[in-house]
Amino acid sequence: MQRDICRILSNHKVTGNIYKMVIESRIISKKALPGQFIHIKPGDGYDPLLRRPISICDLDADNSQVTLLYRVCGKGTRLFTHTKTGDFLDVLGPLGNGFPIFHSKRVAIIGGGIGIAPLLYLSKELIEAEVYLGFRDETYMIEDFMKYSDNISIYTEDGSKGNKGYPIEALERNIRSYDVVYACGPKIMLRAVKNLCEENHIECYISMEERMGCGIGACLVCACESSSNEEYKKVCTDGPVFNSKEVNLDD
Amino acid sequence: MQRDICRILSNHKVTGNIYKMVIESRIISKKALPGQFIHIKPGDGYDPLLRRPISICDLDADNSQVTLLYRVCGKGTRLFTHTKTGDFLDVLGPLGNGFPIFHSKRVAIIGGGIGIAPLLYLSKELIEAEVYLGFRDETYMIEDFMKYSDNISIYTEDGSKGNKGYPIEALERNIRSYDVVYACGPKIMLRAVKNLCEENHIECYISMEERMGCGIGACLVCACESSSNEEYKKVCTDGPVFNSKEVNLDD
Amino acid sequence: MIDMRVDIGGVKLKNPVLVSSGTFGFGKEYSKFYDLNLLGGVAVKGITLKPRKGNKPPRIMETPAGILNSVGLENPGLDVFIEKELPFLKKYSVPIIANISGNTIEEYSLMAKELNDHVDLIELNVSCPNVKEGGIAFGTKSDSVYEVTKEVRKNCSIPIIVKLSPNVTDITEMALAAEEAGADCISLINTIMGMAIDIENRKPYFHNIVAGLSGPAVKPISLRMVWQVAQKVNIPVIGMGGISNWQDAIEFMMAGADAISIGTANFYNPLAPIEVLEGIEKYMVENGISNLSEIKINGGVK
Amino acid sequence: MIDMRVDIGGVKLKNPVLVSSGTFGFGKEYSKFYDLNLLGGVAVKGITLKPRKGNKPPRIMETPAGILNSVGLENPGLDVFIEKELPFLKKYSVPIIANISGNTIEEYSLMAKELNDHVDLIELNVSCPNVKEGGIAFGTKSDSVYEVTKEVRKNCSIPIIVKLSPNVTDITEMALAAEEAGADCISLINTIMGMAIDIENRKPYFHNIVAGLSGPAVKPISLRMVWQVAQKVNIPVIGMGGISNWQDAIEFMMAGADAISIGTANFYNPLAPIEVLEGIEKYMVENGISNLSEIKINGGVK
Ligand SMILES: Cc1cc2nc3c(=O)[nH]c(=O)nc-3n(C[C@H](O)[C@H](O)[C@H](O)COP(=O)(O)OP(=O)(O)OC[C@H]3O[C@@H](n4cnc5c(N)ncnc54)[C@H](O)[C@@H]3O)c2cc1C
Ligand SMILES: Cc1cc2nc3c(=O)[nH]c(=O)nc-3n(C[C@H](O)[C@H](O)[C@H](O)COP(=O)(O)OP(=O)(O)OC[C@H]3O[C@@H](n4cnc5c(N)ncnc54)[C@H](O)[C@@H]3O)c2cc1C
Ligand SMILES: Cc1cc2nc3c(=O)[nH]c(=O)nc-3n(C[C@H](O)[C@H](O)[C@H](O)COP(=O)(O)O)c2cc1C
Ligand SMILES: Cc1cc2nc3c(=O)[nH]c(=O)nc-3n(C[C@H](O)[C@H](O)[C@H](O)COP(=O)(O)O)c2cc1C
Ligand code: FES
Ligand code: FES
Repeated sequence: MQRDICRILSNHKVTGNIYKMVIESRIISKKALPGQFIHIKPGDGYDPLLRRPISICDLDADNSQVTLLYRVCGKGTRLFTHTKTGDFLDVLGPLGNGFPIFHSKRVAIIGGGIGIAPLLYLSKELIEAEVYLGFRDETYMIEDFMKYSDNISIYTEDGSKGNKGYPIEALERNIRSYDVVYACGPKIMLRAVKNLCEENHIECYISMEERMGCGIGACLVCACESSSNEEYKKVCTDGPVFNSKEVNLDD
Repeated sequence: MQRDICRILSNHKVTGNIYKMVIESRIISKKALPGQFIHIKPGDGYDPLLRRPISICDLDADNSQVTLLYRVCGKGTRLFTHTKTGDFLDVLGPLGNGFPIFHSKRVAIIGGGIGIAPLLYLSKELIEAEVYLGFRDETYMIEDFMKYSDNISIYTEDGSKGNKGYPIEALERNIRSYDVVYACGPKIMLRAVKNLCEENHIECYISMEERMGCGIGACLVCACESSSNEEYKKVCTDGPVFNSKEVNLDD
Repeated sequence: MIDMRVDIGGVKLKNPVLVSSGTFGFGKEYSKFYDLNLLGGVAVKGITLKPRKGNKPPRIMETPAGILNSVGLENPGLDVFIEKELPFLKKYSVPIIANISGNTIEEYSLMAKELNDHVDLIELNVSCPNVKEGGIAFGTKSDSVYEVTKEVRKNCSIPIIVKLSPNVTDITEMALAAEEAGADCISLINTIMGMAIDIENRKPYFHNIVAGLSGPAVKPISLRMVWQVAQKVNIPVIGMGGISNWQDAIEFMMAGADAISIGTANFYNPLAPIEVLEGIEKYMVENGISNLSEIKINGGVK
Repeated sequence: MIDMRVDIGGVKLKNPVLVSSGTFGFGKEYSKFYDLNLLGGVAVKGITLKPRKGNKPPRIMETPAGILNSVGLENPGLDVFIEKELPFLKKYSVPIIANISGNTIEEYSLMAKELNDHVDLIELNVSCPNVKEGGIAFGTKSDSVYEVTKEVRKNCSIPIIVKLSPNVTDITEMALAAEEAGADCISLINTIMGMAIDIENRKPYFHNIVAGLSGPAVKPISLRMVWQVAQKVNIPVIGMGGISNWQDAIEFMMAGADAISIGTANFYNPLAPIEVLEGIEKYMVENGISNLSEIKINGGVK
């Protein structure tokens, strides 16, 4: 983990409010594990003030490239869209623990919306993984996932692309055929996946989101409810990836 | 005076930290008088918070174009440099009173550094004016001034361009040949011009700078010392142009 | 149909969006941007009995997401205000709030008596950090807030708004004192005492050393104080301090404000009050809210 | 040669740049960015006698140029702190400041006694806005500031820093009370009580309703308070509140701070303390200043 001033190699819209940025960072591209994130300063000035956590979506160690996929939803991510090739980005990373990798097991990956970001790099590491992706209407990054897995099913709420419905429905049908499930996406989806896996005694790892201050474990603001009610977990260092049994997803 | 969202037609470096921006505004280009200014919001977000006052340097009413010349010296002006052709700028204007125009009189214009900005448009209106311009080392906008006046003398502190020294020295030699002197530039220069003109009983108009809030006369923060000690003047509406006799330039 | 009216001591504001004293002059300037009758009310620049020259420049400093000001109540004095400045605003039907500061309780009372027949509401500024005498001195002790309010109450019949200073340990004490003394409404917050230093010249940036902080930077503080006061008093509350857009305004109204006021935002967005008004209207329509007080969290139940 | 040392109650800090309690954990995290021995001192996360789980999430909200936090003093408790957390910092020679909060004066005293042989300085947090009991309750009344300081003074021999709350009418009263009770140093400011509302869900954003505001937004306020306190007390003052760069630090030192502390800035710039240190050094060299106190406006003469 360290601070790196990274050159932006490309930054453009993928679809709707989804953007893809490629930055140059030798260290991050060499060290980062799937599920880890980087902490990015949006613009200079004090508004916005804090860094923004963004997952490592993909990387190319040979060319020192790190790919980010981000959804514009506020001040900071909007500022990201203003940066262009050649600009520099102030980044901390790689941060967090990342997904545990089991090669000999039968694994499924399920992602919803922008939650698919960390799952691309994960599917690259888990060659054999079966991938379930859900979107509202527009799909994105499908081709990229196809590079790393030949077993991908796509779902959209309105059925405009792929199958109509939610990926959790398909996962439910096949749940017994997996040893481990990896998930990232909206809390409601994570809750469903957690319950599904725990009912079927299947190991489940989910990537959590909480607002962050430092991003490195020093400020305790990223607390999330843990299943043991004695203590909170720090999403930035205990996570962002947790065994579903560790965390409590109720509101 | 009104709010206008103006398209940026061009914005590029002239020399060093001096930039030239051309924006599109029908109203401002039609209405603005020499010496008036516009109040520009730098970027979105709350840091920086306030608008920045920038003089109207030149305009082209037929093509709805307004030219600005600005020196980068802080947060706001630095943000101006980040805007590019096609972007939009949130502007109030034209603001302030502007220079009184006397066509039948013998007039001199003297400017120092970025203070030359409002004097270009002024020299365009005062065809016969004799223009004295001072710079530290790099000169700029000279060709533009030449379009409007055929009597221009250039001074640089180090003599690297034009004559070595300060324009006030030349003005002093010729002071008796003028009825009116117009000045804009560093306070120390304005003070010298004010004294020179008042000693020689010559009418003198100077453009002042003060930090502003509203820019339109509502908040009273842009007060400057007036010669009558009963009251302060508002630079944004009583000025920015004052008869040298109205204001007190002592520190 | 949505009802945006607010009743302050019998005076009906047609909507809850006001503009704050000292940021809006006497109305002329912003009347070039929109019809002042669109506003719920206009609080004019703070007035004193005698004319005041105001503080020596510089008077403003930009801070992160805020500004420090040191105007020092520059104003033409009560008489000139009534003769020369008021007539312009009187051409509109918008309620006029006269913001007054005094060095003594007598001055406050005298001004209130004078103004009673000329304006719709009186706002007691007991919280200006930018004048040596008076102002804030009254606003940081509950008994003096009580006394000045009580005396003014005796000297005028129009509604009294007491504008509180945030530079106190417990703002609810001040609010309760004002209410008990007969105030019809509480407005808060005035600026927070701040400072800046000119490191080049190794001296305080302002001649007065301290200055008043306002703008988005103070919003979390003003919102907290409005919440605290709204929990305690039973008179209307006007919330202000860093409001820049309709979302900010809704936050203040949820916190318990009956009306809100736009100050510093006028400087960077002269259309802010209108945009805020339209935003609140839209919010009410979209959420099926017909009455302002429904916006308050649990309907403002205390 | 320039001398950057600061003496606090006999403890020599090698330079005036500290890091603030609660923003720097127990040192481990930032030690990956630079050698902690470069710092003048490290104030560790606030400790309580018993372990505290802290407040229910969410715990942070970004505000214009600031943040609101509601951590609520999550910490492992005194014993675990001494056994498990302290050893790491002890490997460094940097002075360690233990920041303690109690529900009763006895708790403060007990902790101070315990810590006396383990840390270099004790900072009394009488100003945490994020815990129901204790904390700020002590910091807003001068007599309780006096009592808690006095009692702790009896129970430890190492220097005591009293950390003041900005949520008061007159902060100099609190500073003088602490000095009179035997404090060796005053640090200020802690966070300012603020609030945010989640307008989508129509409820306060934080479970605790109020939260603590920090960051650049509060700098004008903290600078003003540091100035006021430095004018009054004769013990060293540690200034903090929104310091992000060396220019900010110089402002605080000109205002009378003997040392400064970096808090929220660590989050957006982990190298802030080092950059500030280098900036102060450069400033001193370029201005021919050999001794820190020369930075104070008129040499700190009161
Ligand atoms: C470990 C982790 C990995 C993430 N990876 C990605 C990714 O790869 N792509 C992507 O588009 N988004 C990702 N997010 C979410 C992303 O961090 C937020 O969308 C982003 O911070 C919003 O910033 P903003 O300024 O646009 O929104 P604003 O609402 O203006 O942000 C205000 C504050 O809230 C915080 N915040 C808002 N939403 C979130 C959120 N969902 N999670 C955490 N903090 C939030 C911001 O960081 C900021 O501090 C990730 C979040 C976490 C915790
Ligand atoms: C009537 C008028 C006309 C001007 N015309 C021009 C022009 O044509 N070209 C140009 O380059 N500059 C001009 N200036 C100066 C210009 O406004 C400042 O350089 C600019 O505001 C600095 O902003 P900043 O954010 O870069 O600096 P910062 O130091 O970051 O600004 C901080 C605050 O101080 C204010 N401020 C700083 N310097 C000045 C100054 N000299 N005058 C007024 N406010 C200041 C800013 O507006 C802002 O509110 C003019 C000023 C006035 C009053
Ligand atoms: C330049 C300026 C002048 C002000 N003058 C007054 C005044 O005369 N009387 C008063 O009660 N408040 C005055 N205020 C305080 C505002 O009315 C308002 O209470 C404060 O600025 C907080 O709101 P805001 O953050 O929206 O500006 C002034 C504020 C500013 C910025
Ligand atoms: C997340 C967070 C946690 C904090 N925890 C403590 C604490 O435990 N004890 C304490 O005395 N101050 C605590 N503070 C206050 C800081 O030490 C500091 O006084 C305040 O943040 C102002 O400085 P800043 O603006 O540089 O952050 C905390 C601040 C933050 C942001
Ligand atoms: S963000 Fe600071 S501890 Fe997680
Ligand atoms: S800037 Fe507001 S009156 Fe001049």
